[in-house]
Amino acid sequence: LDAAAQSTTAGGRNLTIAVQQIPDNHDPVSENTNVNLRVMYSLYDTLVKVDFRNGNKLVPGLATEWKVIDAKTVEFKLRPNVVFHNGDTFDAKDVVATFSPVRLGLDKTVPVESRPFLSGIDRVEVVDNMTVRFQMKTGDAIILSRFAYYPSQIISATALKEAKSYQDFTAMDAGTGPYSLVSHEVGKDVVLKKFDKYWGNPKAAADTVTFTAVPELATRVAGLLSGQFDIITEIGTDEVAQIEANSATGVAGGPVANIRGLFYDCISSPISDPRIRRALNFSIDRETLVLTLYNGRVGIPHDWQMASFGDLYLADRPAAEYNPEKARALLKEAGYNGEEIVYRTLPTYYAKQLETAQILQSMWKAVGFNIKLEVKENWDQATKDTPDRAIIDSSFTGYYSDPLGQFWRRFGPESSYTKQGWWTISPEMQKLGDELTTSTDIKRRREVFGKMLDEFEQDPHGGMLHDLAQFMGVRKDRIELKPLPSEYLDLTTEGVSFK
Amino acid sequence: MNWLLLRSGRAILTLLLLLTFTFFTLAASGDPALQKFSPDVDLATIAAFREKWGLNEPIWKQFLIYLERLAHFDFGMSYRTGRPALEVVLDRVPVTLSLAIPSIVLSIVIGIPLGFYAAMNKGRLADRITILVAVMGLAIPPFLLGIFLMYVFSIWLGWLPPSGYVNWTSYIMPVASISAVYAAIFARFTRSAMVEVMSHPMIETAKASGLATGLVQRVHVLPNVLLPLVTITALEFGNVVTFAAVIENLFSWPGAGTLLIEAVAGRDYAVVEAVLLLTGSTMILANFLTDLSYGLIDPRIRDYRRAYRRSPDQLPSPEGAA
Amino acid sequence: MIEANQSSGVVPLQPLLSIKGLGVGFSTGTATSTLSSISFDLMPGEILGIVGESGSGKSVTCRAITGLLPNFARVRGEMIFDGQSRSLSSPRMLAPLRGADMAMIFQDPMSALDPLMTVRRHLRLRTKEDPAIYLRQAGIDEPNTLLDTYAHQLSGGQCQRVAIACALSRNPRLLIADEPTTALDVTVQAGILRRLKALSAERNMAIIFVTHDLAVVYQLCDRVLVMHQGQVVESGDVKTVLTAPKAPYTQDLIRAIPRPAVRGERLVTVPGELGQYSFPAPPAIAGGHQLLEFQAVKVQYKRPDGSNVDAVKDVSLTLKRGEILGLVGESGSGKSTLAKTAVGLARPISGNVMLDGERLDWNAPRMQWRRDIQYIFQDPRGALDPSARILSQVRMPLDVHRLGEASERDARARALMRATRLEDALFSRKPASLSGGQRQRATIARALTLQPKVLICDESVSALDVSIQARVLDLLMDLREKLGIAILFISHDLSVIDHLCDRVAVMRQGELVEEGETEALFRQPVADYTQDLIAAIPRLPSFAGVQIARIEAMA
Amino acid sequence: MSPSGNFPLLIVASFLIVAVFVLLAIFAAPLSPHNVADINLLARFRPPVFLGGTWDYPLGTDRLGRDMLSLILRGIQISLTIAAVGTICGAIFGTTLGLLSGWVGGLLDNLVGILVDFQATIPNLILILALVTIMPEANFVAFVIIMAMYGWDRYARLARAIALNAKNQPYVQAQQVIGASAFRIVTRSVLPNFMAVLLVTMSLSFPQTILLETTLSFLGIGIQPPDTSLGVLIGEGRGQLYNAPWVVLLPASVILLATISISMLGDWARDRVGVD
Ligand SMILES: Nc1ncnc2c1ncn2[C@@H]1O[C@H](COP(=O)(O)OP(=O)(O)OP(=O)(O)O)[C@@H](O)[C@H]1O
Ligand SMILES: Nc1ncnc2c1ncn2[C@@H]1O[C@H](COP(=O)(O)OP(=O)(O)OP(=O)(O)O)[C@@H](O)[C@H]1O
Ligand SMILES: [Mg+2]
Ligand SMILES: [Mg+2]
Repeated sequence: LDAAAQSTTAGGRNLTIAVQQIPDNHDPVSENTNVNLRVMYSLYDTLVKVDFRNGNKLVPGLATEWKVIDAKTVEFKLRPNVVFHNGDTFDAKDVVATFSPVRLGLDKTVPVESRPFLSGIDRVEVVDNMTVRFQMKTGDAIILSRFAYYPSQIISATALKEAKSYQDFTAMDAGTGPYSLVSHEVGKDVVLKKFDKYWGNPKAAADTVTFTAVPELATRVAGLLSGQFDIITEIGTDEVAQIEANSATGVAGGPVANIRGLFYDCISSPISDPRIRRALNFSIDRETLVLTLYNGRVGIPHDWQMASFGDLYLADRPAAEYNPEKARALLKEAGYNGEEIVYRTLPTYYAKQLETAQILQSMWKAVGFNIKLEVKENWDQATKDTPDRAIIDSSFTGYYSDPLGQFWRRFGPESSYTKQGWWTISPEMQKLGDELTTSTDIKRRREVFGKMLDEFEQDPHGGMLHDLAQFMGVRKDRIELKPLPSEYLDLTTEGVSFK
Repeated sequence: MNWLLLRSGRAILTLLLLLTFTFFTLAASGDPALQKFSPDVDLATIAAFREKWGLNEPIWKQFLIYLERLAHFDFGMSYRTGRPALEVVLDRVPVTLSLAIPSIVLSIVIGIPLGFYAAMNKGRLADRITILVAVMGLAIPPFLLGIFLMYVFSIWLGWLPPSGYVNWTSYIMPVASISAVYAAIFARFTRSAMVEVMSHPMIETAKASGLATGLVQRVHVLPNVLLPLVTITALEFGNVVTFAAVIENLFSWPGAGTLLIEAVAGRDYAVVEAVLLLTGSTMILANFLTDLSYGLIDPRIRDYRRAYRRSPDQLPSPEGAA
Repeated sequence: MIEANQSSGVVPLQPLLSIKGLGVGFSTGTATSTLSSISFDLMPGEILGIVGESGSGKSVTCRAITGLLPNFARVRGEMIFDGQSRSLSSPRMLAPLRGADMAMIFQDPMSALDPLMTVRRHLRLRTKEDPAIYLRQAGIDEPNTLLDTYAHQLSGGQCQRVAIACALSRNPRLLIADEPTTALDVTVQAGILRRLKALSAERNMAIIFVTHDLAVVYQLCDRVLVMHQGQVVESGDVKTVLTAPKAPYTQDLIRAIPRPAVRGERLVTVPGELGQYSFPAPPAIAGGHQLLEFQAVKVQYKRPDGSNVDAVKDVSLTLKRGEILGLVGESGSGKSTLAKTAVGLARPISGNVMLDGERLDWNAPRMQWRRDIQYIFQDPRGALDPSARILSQVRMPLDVHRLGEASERDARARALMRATRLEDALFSRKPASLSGGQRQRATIARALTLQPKVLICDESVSALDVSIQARVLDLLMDLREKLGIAILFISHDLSVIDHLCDRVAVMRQGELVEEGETEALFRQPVADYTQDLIAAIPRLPSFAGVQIARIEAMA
Repeated sequence: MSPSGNFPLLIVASFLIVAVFVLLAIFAAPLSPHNVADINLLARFRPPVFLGGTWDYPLGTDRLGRDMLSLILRGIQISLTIAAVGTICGAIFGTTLGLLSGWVGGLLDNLVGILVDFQATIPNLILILALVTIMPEANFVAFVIIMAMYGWDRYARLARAIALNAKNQPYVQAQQVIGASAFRIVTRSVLPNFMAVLLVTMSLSFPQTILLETTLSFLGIGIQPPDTSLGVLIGEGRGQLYNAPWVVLLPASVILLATISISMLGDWARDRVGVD
């Protein structure tokens, strides 16, 4: 008999989710990690909601309607009768609090991890109690998305005011989401319960949800198979067979809006010659990589874009090319003669990171590169600027359904890598980027984005590998899970149904 | 008492060395701000973080500030959670102890009799087989043993919960995984110490008086073996905390071991230092108590200390009174 | 053999123990067998003495009977105990006999006690009765002061008596005592012998008593077994054996008994033993020069209850160049302690020890002192490193002081070991596989390698049979003559003292009670205690003396 | 009376196993059918021959299609070398310091005491960070240093205890009276008596060193890919117990065999250096 399973799911609809780690706090702007995104979705709402199941359409959330006045201004009509978990009623003051200077990263002593995302906001104007208007500093092509995606989750003004310090606030339950926070023990678990006064639909699917930290994958799998957990996150493709072999368990999930890639140090490094970098990109056999490590369950993006870009998705662009001959030719042209190129990686930050690195190393070796793999303990060590710094691992989350939330965020002037001198942005590129940022003309933007990608291909500052996917193990005998194509975890009746 | 002063002084010096070494090592090998945030965070955010935690000061100054606070029993704050470091650590310690203590006890309860049995059959097949069995525990890396156990008892038989604390049965697998290693260590040390003591002429004397074997073992062998075993126990107890980390991690017990690893990875200075202060003091205290216990067990040491007014750590052979 | 005991005639008594064809070989040794076909019988209540050369297999015999040989020993033979036959080759069969049937006292008493256990507990383990009874039986007159002490706080003789008490407390039918009185002064020894005899008669307890002292054999035993090189060379009624020894070895033995008649003379003259190596020219013997001087030395120990005992109370003693000074006295009177102050192993709380006019300050020791004074420990088993071979241990002082070439050192060590009658086959053994006397000789040889100015012998010939003892004593006298060594000779064996020493000092309870020329002291003892001592010397009857004269005449 | 036979079967077997491993370690390169770094993505998770695999990869392949046989040979080479060198260095260093501090006492003893307590308390993790910071190239030497640092405190503490005890032993006093220098007494008399403990401790720390090496590799500061070690292999393979058990079971059984054999030999040798 399954004692473990009984004790955790006895009575009521309780969900136990084994995650590799739980967040340190719940404040969206303080903690930008996939572990937090997973919990955040149940605790908070945004003014505009993204209908991930429907081509990322923007639909009303805490705002019932909105008006884009111009590229710099947008106005929201707020939803009445929304209650926060702390009992407060939602209105304009909460929106102001959400986008107050401290949360935008303007207070020098409060580190805000989401800082660049909302740095375009100039001011929030309260039109009336139920209407707010945002004024941006410059024209913003994706002005509405700013209020639909991370980190625009609305928080309670009272909570912020009552908190002794901002630190204090980060541990509070200040949202309006379908679940409220019961407890949070750092390093151990987060417990949520159904919020009965939730304004929206669909409602919470479970009475309680426990996110429990189970760092070891083998343990998560064992817990799932033995019935201790209902859902486990971050499984690899190697575990799929084992999970599917059990009739009670199955696998769910797929790509999330993220691309796994590389950064190249383009200035005074062994690969400062763009031809060498192009050769690096041409040498990667992405098909085989994906087949080997993911059983082909993840896709290969068509350049630096994701289908969710919608209007901006240039579907006709080819997938990144694997062409060893071309790579060899380029190398020859560049006069590369076996100089050592350092590739720094971390062992387990990304899924299958070491494996990927070793495979890449062997692929590069095949066309004549001399790659030295250096496994580092942390990013600080990996990104340290030494003369031999050349290649490091990275990933490219699409924070908005737009190149601005992904490609230009990482390679544009606001990117920390740009600021730390990994490359310089050419004037042409800069010009194109400015236009992409401010223009609201979709056709023009498509054109500009295409040119940018072309330009980038000639002088790549990074390499693209494959879509990132997230797979979860599920007790199919108890629940059905319909995950979002995002790092958010949907625990409403739309995402989870009990059997 | 003179030696008590000396010992305390030594303890403080040791802890200070520990703190200093750790602090500078952590600082030199990674920036806390860069550990806290993902690698592509905005530089201003990092600056704010530095500002908030006083990380802009030169490192030696940060350390002096830390020490000054420590002198007022302020263990500093955890960068990661913003909570007082001591509180963070104390939250986790009971978990580790709840694993470590039963593990040590179990390994003593298993290891010592095994070693005893092996020594009684010294050189025979029974001896070799016993040691072989005991050493198996040491030969399989504990995390692998843990995974095996999970396969059998969680996945296959479905008897035991693999993760965290559910009920008392949750202890079985983690404690078994840790104990396997320590039981082997205890078994081998017990065997060695026993063999040594068994060759002492007093054993013959006892046999010659016709004392029953069991009695001889209880009254002569055990006390004489106790001394080396106490030494080893204290030694291993210090180790078990760090060792437990692997098992804590595997079975998702959020204890001090995992906290330490997380805190080191996050360069959460105050937490790392608080853990080390705690484990360090425990270790030093354990050593100190062991040294004291030598005097209780062995009258020669008592006399020696009396005669030379030496500190109680003038300890005797761990291999018994040869 | 048996007829002697059938004198009562009526009921043909059955022997309590009979040993048939006992043989022992050690698989590690190269020699074929250590013991070969030993057979003897023992009646209930009978006391059997075993005498014999050191290393002849006395201890091995005792151990074989009790089943306590190391398990690599190969034992043959059969034993009938109380009518039941048992094979000696399976020690497991013998184990049940230990305790109430037989108990054994081992040769090296100082190592035989559990260091972590008080005397009281040692006895408590063995008997429910008052431990003090047995301590008294073993010759400790004030048992209560010792009950709570630990082995390391006892003197050699005290340890030995505790070991005797341990064995007696089991009330065995057969007591096997392997040289149990070597560390005891004669008065105490006499008391114990008397009590043993009484116990044997009272309880019909048979005793096997191994000793080197023929006088003791005479006083205590009914029958005697003489062993030589692993064999019984002679056995029979004590009187017969002592008066009409048949075996040449027995004759040797009797001839070698030290006695006043031959004071200062060589007991055996085997020339050439020392000639194998050359000593440096002996320093001129400036007669009367004071070499070692104890000046009002006082040493204190802590009692278990915390009080202090004065082990040595303001003792002053002088040792002149070329002199042999005997130090005798009650067991526990502080002889060893006094001697240890000369080498820094005991530190006086007041008083000085002077060597050649220089004060010995052991807080700042000088290498020269180490060379000049050699101390032979009372407990040879403890004084030898259990893990090193004895040759290297004997050679060590030469290595330490870097005297001569390596080969020369080796030769000198070998020569000295031979001079103490250690056979070459033993050189490469570790101490545990030597007999008690062999270990003792190794410590003597080690002390002699350096040719010290002062030699302190703490009970150093106690484990030797008279024939070997005689050779060692001769060796000491040679050294004194050739090199002018001064010897402080601590012993309980007054006949040895009488034979060897120029002067004698007597200690009791930490104090020096009397001191004087040997001749004078033995003939006209002043102090009461000295008188008691001399009176208690076990003596061979005059017929034995006649015998000695006769044997010598023959030689 | 069982003959404690000088070479019982189990001891002979242990000896042979260790000998075989030593030979494999020495001749790892020529015996390897493939280069350890050779990745063959088309041949991932091939089973060993005895599980239906082919002779191309006698012991199968891992998740990157690398040849398990070659990996294990290399692993034996690296792990055994590191463990052996590390254990021996640690034993020498720890024993020397321990004996010194026990014998000399006083200030030195206190200084060593501080170091020992420091070493015993400081997590390996931090030591390693320190070393890696000083020697950014986490090379073999740094690795061996780490292994030697690991566990020296144990030897030190045991050796110190032995040295202290020895001072009260009559046979040591006897040598002092002769005038033997502390060095001589310690090396000739105390050390041999420490041998028993030393042997047991060394044969204990051998597997623990291998274990540590595994842990380090996890943190990315151990043996670096594409090189490998037994610990790395087990660590990498631990999740594959279900699909490709040989990936973890093969290296694990190598460690198991080596550890058991060494422990057996350790105990046997320990009994041989005994007194009788
Ligand atoms: N370490 C010690 N602690 C306490 N008392 C001791 C210690 N060593 C010796 N004594 C006591 O000091 C006294 C003298 O001991 P010492 O060994 O000098 O006697 P001894 O004359 O050599 O006797 P024996 O002839 O029996 O060897 C004894 O009463 C003994 O119990
Ligand atoms: N464990 C052993 N291994 C090898 N040889 C041994 C062992 N024990 C004793 N012997 C040898 O056996 C012989 C007899 O030893 P035993 O101890 O019986 O002599 P002993 O007659 O008691 O002499 P002593 O009077 O010197 O005590 C000696 O030559 C000794 O070296
Ligand atoms: Mg003997
Ligand atoms: Mg004495």
